Amino acid sequence: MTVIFGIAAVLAFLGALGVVLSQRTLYSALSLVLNMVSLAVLFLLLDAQFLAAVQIIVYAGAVMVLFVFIIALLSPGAEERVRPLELRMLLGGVAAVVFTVVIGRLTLNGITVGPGGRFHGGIGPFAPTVVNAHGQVQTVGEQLFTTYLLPFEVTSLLLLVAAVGAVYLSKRRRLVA
Amino acid sequence: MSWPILAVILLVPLCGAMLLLVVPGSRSGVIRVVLATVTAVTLGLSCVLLVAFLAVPSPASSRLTGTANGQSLTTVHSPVTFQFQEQVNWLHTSGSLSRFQPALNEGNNAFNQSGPPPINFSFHLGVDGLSVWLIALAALLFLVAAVVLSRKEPHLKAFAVLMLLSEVGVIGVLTSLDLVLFYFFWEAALIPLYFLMLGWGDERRGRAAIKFIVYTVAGSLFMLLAIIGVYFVTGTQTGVYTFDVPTLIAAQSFVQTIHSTTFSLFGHSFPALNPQDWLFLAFALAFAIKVPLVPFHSWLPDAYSSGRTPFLVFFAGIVSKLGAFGFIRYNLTLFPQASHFFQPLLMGLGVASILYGALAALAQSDIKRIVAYASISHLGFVVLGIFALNVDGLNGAIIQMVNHGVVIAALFICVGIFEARFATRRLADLGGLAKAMPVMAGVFLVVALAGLGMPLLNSFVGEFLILLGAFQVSPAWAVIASLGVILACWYMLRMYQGLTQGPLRAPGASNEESVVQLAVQRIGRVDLGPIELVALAPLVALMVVIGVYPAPIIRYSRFSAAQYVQAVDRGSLAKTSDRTVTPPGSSYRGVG
Amino acid sequence: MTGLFPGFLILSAGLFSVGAVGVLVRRNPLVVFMSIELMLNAANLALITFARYTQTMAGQVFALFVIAVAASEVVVGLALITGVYRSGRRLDLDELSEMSE
Amino acid sequence: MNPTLILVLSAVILGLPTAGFLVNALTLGRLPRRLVAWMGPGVVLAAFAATVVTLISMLSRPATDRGITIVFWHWLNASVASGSGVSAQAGFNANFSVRIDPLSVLMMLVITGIGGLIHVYSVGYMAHDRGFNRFFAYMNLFITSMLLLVMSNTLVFLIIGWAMVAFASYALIAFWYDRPSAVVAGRKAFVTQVIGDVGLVLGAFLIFLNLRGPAGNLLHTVNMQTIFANVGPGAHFHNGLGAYGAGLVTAIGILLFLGAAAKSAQWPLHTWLPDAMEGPTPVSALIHAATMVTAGVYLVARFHPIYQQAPVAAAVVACVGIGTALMAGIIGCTQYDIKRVIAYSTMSQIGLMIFAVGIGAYSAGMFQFFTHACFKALLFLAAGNVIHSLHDDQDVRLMGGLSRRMKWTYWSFAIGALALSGIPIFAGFFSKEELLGNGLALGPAVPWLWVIGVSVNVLTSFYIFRVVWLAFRGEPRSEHAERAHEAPPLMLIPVMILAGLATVVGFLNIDFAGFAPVTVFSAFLQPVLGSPHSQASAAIAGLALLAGVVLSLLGVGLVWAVYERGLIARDLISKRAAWLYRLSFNKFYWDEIYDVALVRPTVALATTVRGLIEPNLIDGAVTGIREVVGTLADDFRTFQTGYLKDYALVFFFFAVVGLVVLGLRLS
Repeated sequence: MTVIFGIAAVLAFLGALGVVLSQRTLYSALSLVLNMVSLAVLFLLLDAQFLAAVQIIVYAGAVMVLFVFIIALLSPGAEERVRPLELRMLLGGVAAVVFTVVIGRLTLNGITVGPGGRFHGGIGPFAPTVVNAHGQVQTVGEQLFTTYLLPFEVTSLLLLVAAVGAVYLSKRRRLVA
Repeated sequence: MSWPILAVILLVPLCGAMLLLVVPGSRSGVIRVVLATVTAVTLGLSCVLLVAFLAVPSPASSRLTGTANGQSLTTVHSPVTFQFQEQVNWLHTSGSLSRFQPALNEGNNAFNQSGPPPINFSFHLGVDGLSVWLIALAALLFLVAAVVLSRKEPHLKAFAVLMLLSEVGVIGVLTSLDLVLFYFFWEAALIPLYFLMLGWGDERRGRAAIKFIVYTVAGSLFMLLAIIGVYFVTGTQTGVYTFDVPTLIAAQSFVQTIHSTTFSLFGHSFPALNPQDWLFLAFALAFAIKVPLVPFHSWLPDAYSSGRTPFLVFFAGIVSKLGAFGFIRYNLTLFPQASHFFQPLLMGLGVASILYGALAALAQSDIKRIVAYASISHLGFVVLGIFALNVDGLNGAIIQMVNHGVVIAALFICVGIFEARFATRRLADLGGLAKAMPVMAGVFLVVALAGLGMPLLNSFVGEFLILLGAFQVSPAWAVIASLGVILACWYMLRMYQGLTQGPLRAPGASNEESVVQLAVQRIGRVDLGPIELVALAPLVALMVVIGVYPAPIIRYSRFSAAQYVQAVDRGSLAKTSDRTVTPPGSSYRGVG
Repeated sequence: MTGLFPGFLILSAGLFSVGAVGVLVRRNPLVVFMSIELMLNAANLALITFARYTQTMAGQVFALFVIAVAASEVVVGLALITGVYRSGRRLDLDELSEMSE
Repeated sequence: MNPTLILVLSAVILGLPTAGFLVNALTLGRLPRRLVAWMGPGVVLAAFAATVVTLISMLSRPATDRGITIVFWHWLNASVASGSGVSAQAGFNANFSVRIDPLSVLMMLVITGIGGLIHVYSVGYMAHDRGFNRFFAYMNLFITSMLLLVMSNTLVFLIIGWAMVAFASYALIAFWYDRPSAVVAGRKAFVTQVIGDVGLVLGAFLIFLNLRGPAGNLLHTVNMQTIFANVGPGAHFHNGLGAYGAGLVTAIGILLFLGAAAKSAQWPLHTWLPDAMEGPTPVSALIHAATMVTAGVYLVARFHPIYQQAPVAAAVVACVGIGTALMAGIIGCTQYDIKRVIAYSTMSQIGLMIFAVGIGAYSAGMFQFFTHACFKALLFLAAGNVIHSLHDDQDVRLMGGLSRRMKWTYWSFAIGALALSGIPIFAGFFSKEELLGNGLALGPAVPWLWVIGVSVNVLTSFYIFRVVWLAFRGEPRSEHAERAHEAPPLMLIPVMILAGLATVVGFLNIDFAGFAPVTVFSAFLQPVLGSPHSQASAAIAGLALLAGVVLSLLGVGLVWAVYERGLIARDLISKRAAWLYRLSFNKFYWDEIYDVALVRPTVALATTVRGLIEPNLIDGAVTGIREVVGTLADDFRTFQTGYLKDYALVFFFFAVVGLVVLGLRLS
């Protein structure tokens, strides 16, 4: 278990670095695919099989294909190198490292879950065994259509708006710059 | 009234604005018709409200049972009652809401609980004798503004939509009975007003709009803090955590704030301000900016002189009343002790506004600025009347708020008419126009006379009652304030005579024919047109009717005025006797 | 298994940081978009981790919503990018900026 | 008196001129002139007829039962009864009610009667004026306002009428609005009147807030009958008003008199009246001679119960009155504008009336008002005939020799002058000598005020006969004067009616300390104003009467000696006592004093507010804040590159900082 987590985590992190550091856009996109597949594995580890599937299908499938299409369409050239030690880079890097360190410190020392833990909220009824017995997809579905019905509907509206917007934006006419 | 009339009054302009959104911007005729219809319907509904207000018996006042500092259980009635209450719970953070629900109809014991207070506020509307007239006035002025709105106004549709949205905001401020809701409407009204100021007017409108928004937002931020402060101060002292206005008003009976601590400065000792005083000042600042009282008025002349006439009709006519309304509704009821403590300060600011506005008006050369400063002067009277903290002053202030709305709107229409015809606002450029436009001169005369407080016209009633109220508190203030009446006569006549009397002159014209020709070229006529007459007629009629027979308005306002006085008197049990003119026992207030 | 809880979170934070740096330093809008996706995914990971360890469903459901939002965002964003490209400009965020004086 | 009848009559009396005004105003000057020429005077004369009916109905009742109060409507009531959780609170309340009693009927008779004649005269005088309809609208409005003033039984409505006549007066003074001088004169009159109004309002506040009933309870009333019933001895005002102390009644008396002084052109609020002659002459006759300017006399007479309780205030009234009479008399001797001379004579005569009501001779003061209304209207209208025929020349130096060309006008004017001077058998003789005679027995500083008053007689007859001589006798001194012609009948008949009245009305009250007393007038007013007061003994009164007549004749003789015979050089005074002449010619410099002391400081203050305080202090504070903020913003500006990513970077950076802080606290 730990081994799988270690491999997937390293791969995901490498993928992420690849996205940011690659010179060519296509390499970035491919790194992102690596990252997402690794994440899907991690989701499986967390007993979220449904989401792992969605991750693969939506992200690695649809979204990344879209990215690659666009890259192929526009064929943007290599970006000029990020100027090293630029203020931006420096601040951003420092902030990123500090952020990770702080989170790490917090999680290692502070946050625990379960009864008596510092993380409030208690333990819910959805233990992995229960969920799996009922069925992963069924559980998520029931939640979606009962407790989270309104957000779900709003999300559908959002998707619709996005679709309309995309169609509108990519119509062949002069865009407002 | 079995249907929620207040919510409907709020919804009509909102729906009107939405309806206008789908009308194509090029159909200016349709836009004007829709706008006029919507505002007319709103006016009609507010008239229904007026009629129903007296027919419906005043409801039993809100009751609240509580303990003063954990001592003993007592029941108090809210001294101020509201009619046509509509309440829908809007947001609450605790499952055990019922424990903290405002005790509107039955007493409850929501005290001394521990743990963090729940936050709950509701969509709570209601009116009293103070707001019912202001709603009607607002509806009327929006209709008048819709009438004077020219079809050639650029971006007519945007103007109309923004206008209706500001109507929603204004009426919302007047009807809301929940502090959060009130604050919401207060700010919501600001946004369309800002854009109206920014988008239409002369070349200095940008600066004026920025000034306005910075001023008012600065003021209302303090008010927001104070709203939260009221919530906690009242909560910790009485155990009632609520934003509900009637409940809060009732709860103030339990709030004890005595100026016991002092600090010394230069060898004198002064009472130190307690939280109530700070909250009072924060509210007062927001309202003083909106009114505006004198040191906070610098946004007003720019805003009033750069705006377009239809905008000014409702902006000057009703928006400035919101500040005075806030003073009465919130400062007097929520901080009775602080109201007494700061009475001299606020009366002083009122008198200062009266004189300062009048003097400044006397020296202006721009006719719109004259009216702007005149407005400051008139509103000084309103604040003076409010902080007389007695029946006469409050009645006077209420009636004067209505009067000022009518008069200032009419004045801006008149001044706008001159500006439209002769393309100048300089008093020195114009003169003797009564010859070219006799009807206009006659109407303008009535309006100017109302502006200077002529008896048998409306302002006299208000100013008389306000001065009477102030006189009971301090004859000296009243005498100084009455100098403002003399100055008002001076600056109004200076403007009226400067425009209509003396030798005829207008820029680019020397004799009567050329003046007429010039105006006809510019807008097609010289004397009053039918639309302008239709817009001015109800205002002028109101001036005369209120002046000759003010009893109906007082009939609405006196009950509420008495209630507000009673509410604020809770804070002055010790001070009552030395504040009234007469010795106790046969007090003018006639206790009993 | 409980021992891995901090691990998931630290990974999530690390991915988020990397994505954030990407957003901050890269000038190619496509790469910036991918970095945003990275950040969203990091957040998803955190959500699912918490869901798993508190034995609730909310995290999973919200991760689902995040995926939906991300998808629609990408769609609109890419449409914008093609629009900008078609209008003949270079795909460089710093040069596209209209806010600088 | 039948209340219903009186209700109808008073509604008619008030309503007719109102209707005349409204019809004229709302038709926006489109009515045909002929209709207006009938309607304008018609409504006033009809009101006069109604007043006469009222008088007859009143005379049919015993003297004790001649007062009636009629409530028209509740104006406002701010009091709240207890109930619905509100305890009872007393607020301001007032009715619109009118009082019909001998005093108000007398005033109404003068207002509608003489007013009606002047309206008729105006039809001729204004016949060719462009603003004919506007003129009659304002005139009718004035009549309404003046009637409201004298009929009102409510202090508030008295104030309303008070202010409305001020407006009507303003509108009529500035009637020829393209003359800048008329515009300024109108404004001056209005502002002065408003000062008086404020005094009246403050006085009303004091009464309203402090009047107590027999049981010691506060009455809170503005009902004048209630006020009068409760101010007498034994039912005093409460003296608890802090700084006002025992002087409360005095303060009320002085404040009310401030209103009276503004209206009646008494010092120190007198400077508007001479300037008001810019208005058309009928206006001067109606407003600035017969009716409005005497409202102050009416006010003091009406409020005599208060002045009887306030001897200090009454003494102030008397002294101001006699002082104004003297001052105006001196000024009148050196003026050349025919209307201004008459205006100063009005000021002087009203000074005498004010003196009379100040010393407590109310009925004598009212009688002088009554006769004065007749002969002063006569003088103005006759002067109007002269001005009309001279094409608006008003300077007596440009006249001369008019007696031959305008015979009727001449004789009418002469009768007016005789009446004004107090020459026996003419109206002024009876009223003025009676009035002055009271000064020997009543009031402060007996008999010195009488001495001043009686010496004013010399001045009076001197200045008015000086006008008679300069204008009507001698040779014409201008082209216009040579071509002068008699006025048309429409303007002559009212003048002659008034001349007749000025001759006979004096016989209504012959009351010289027991010589053949005829007391129709004072007996009529007795129910309101009380019995005439005890007078000086018959011998002294007789001597005083003789002195008055002799001094009046002395004035006429002086004119004869100076202007007819040239026995005394005309420039005697201007050479020997140049300071006196200059003082008189420049009207005691009051205009200049007020200009320097009041007008200019106010204007300077206003200009300072506009030019200095507004832009620098008020806006400056705002601009200052903006600059401070702006400077701060400049410091931060290096962050504001305009690149979205830099903003995001800053945001991210500080988010991390926040997280660190949070983390340190949590762990």
